[in-house]
Amino acid sequence: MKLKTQRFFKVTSLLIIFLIGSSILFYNLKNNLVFFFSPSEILEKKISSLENVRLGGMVKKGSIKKKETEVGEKKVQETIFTITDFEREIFVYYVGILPDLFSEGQGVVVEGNLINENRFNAKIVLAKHDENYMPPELDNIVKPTN
Amino acid sequence: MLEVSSIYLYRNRKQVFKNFNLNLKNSEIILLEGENGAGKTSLLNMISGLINPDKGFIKIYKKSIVELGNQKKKIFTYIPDKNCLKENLSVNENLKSWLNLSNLKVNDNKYQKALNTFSLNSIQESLVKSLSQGQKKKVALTKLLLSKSKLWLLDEPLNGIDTKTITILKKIMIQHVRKNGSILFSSHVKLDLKLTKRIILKKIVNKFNIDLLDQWENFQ
Amino acid sequence: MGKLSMKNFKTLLYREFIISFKNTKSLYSYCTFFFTSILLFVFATGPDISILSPIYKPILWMITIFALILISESFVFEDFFDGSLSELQFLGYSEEIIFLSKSAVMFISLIIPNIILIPVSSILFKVNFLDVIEIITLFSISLPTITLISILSALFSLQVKRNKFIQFILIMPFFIPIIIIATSENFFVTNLGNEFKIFVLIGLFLITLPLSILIGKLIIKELNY
Amino acid sequence: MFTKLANPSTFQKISDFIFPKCFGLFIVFLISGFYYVFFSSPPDYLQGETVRIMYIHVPCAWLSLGIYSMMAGCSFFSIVFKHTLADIISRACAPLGACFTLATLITGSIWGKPTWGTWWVWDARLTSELVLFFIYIGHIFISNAYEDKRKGDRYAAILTLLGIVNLPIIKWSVDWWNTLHQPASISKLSSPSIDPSMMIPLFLMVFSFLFFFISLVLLRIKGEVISRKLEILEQHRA
Repeated sequence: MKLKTQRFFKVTSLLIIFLIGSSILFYNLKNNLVFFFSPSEILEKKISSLENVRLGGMVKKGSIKKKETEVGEKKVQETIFTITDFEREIFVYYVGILPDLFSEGQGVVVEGNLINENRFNAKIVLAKHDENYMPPELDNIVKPTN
Repeated sequence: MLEVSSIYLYRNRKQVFKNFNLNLKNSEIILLEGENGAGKTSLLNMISGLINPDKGFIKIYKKSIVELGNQKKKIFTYIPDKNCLKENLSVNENLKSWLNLSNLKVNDNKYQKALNTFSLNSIQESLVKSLSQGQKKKVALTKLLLSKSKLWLLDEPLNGIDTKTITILKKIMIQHVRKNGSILFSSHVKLDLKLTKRIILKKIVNKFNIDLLDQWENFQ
Repeated sequence: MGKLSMKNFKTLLYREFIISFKNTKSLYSYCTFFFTSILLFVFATGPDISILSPIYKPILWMITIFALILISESFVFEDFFDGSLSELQFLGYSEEIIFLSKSAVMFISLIIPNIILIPVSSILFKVNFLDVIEIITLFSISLPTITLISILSALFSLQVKRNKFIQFILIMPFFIPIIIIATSENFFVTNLGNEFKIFVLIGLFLITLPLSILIGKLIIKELNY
Repeated sequence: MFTKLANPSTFQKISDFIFPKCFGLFIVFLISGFYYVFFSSPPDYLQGETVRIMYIHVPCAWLSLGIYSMMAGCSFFSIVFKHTLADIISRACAPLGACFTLATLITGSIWGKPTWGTWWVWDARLTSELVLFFIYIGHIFISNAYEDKRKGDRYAAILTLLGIVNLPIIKWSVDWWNTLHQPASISKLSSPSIDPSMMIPLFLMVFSFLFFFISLVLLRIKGEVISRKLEILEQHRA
């Protein structure tokens, strides 16, 4: 009997420690583990222009401007577009090859530095795909929501 | 004092003990004999609570070892085959640390006397790693003199010590028995000592039936 | 019961302290190892601060993990092979307390030299003072977790006599989250405050502690078979 | 009751009866699935032909989670009831699960390059799937590390039960955190955001992979049972 109560105390105390730990972990991770920030989140935080951050959102319709420039002997593509979360907007400058899925109205994640409130210099552009799959003929008839 | 009743033990799918019984009363000495792998060390390990038997129970002073828990150190002294000495500490430090672990307080006089029994006085400050095999065994056996418990469990205490030390050890054991203590020990070396009982352990050979393979329990 | 196990814990702690601090050789070799590897990086990269200061944290962790793996083996292996691990058990000390006292002493014997060595070595890397404090806090919060895991993995590799690879397999997935959170600026966690890191590390420790106690107890018991 | 009823030879009889049927179903589903995948299904409006990778990626991913939950159930069973069959099943499952997880990671990476523009990102979904792969590998190593198979089984079971924390993280990581990986297209509650013409090949492939897995597992269990029998015989001869 005495042995059993002893074991009971041991196991319950260990379980309580475990639960406290996992709740601390879960609470902190749920709020903070993000792959990217939205434009309004990134503008709320004060982030220095040297820090590497990821910014994600929709490419605003009609905002993509492409320009071919020559750097040395190589031809490079320079792209300027706007990322929006329908509240705040940020201009993004990017030099390099864009992924195939990059287009207007599509989700995108960029990695780079926030120079000032308006301007973001991207080093990497990743296209974010949504969960809708449909054949191309249907696309003209039903537009996906969002 | 010590009661081992109907023990069953399997190790690596082999049966080591099958309905084994042993009873040790006050001022008795029992010698365990048997070939290698017959289960002498396993038995001592079971009694000291390092291994649990699959079936049956072991009781010391009518209490099972699991219940004893922290009081084990008061009730028996076990000297296993390995010496349990830290190589980087001196003889003194080793014995003091052992005394501390087993909650014993020994005055200096008794301590020096114990060391003197195995003539370890001259090497008490030297590190254990500089000692010979026999000397290490002697240091381990000194723990018996410092302990106050009634039950001694000794696993091959005569291994690697000279004849002079064997006679000393014999004397110590006889003294312990006279003081109402009891000893359970295993040995290969013949020791001319008045034993209460001699138990010869044998390897168990089980007949195997191929039909047994048709039950999941036998896969365990 | 609580008082008794506290007393047992103190006795064991005292024993472990004596054993590990009698062995001053390991402390010297740790300090030598620490400074040689740090100087190696300083000489290899040259005096450029922009290269030097970002690699300070990874070097520190690399040295610590290497030392941990070596020390944890000596902590567990010696006790097992001279039989004193089973001696502690048949003297009536419970396996949880044995495991805990070992990890506690190992943690202390790693944190004391590091608290002295980190500020000294940070001068060579020209890391500024606030960063040093941050490094030391994160380091000392994440070290207990890593100590527990490495003692556990040493016990595992003791149990699995023929297979050394298991230690690597254990360390790989379980060290990674701790190291990521303690060292990285933005990995998949983008730009986070230090409070967040501290809380996450404490959470990880509280999760690891009961699990490693339970598993460590199981392994220490089974080593006798 | 279950322990008494299922003895190895009746279990073997049942699995010998199931195996050819599963394998036949696998072949049928695979052929019809391949027909749909390559000829009868349309390309996606955005991804184009790349979408066809999904028909391998999604079944593999689902199976990698399904196999793990099955292993976790078996581990629980083996720890609580100590039934050897549970150990044998999880031992048979682990390498298959690892293969499916690896296939998920590789196909996902091949899909990610043209779609996202990168082979790999440290996103919550991808990382947790990688951790799943590590757990599978750990299971394989731990269960084979001991000379005594039962010991290995026990520790592997503990690892599997600990790793079960990872399953909800994989499943809901796309909902809890903003990740690069898209949220689930098919869920119970809402109508699927995937076109029926793509749903048919997807489910054909899912079923074909499922039957493939079942038949492989049955084969592996048979082999494991025989090897254990041999081991016992060898020990008793010595």
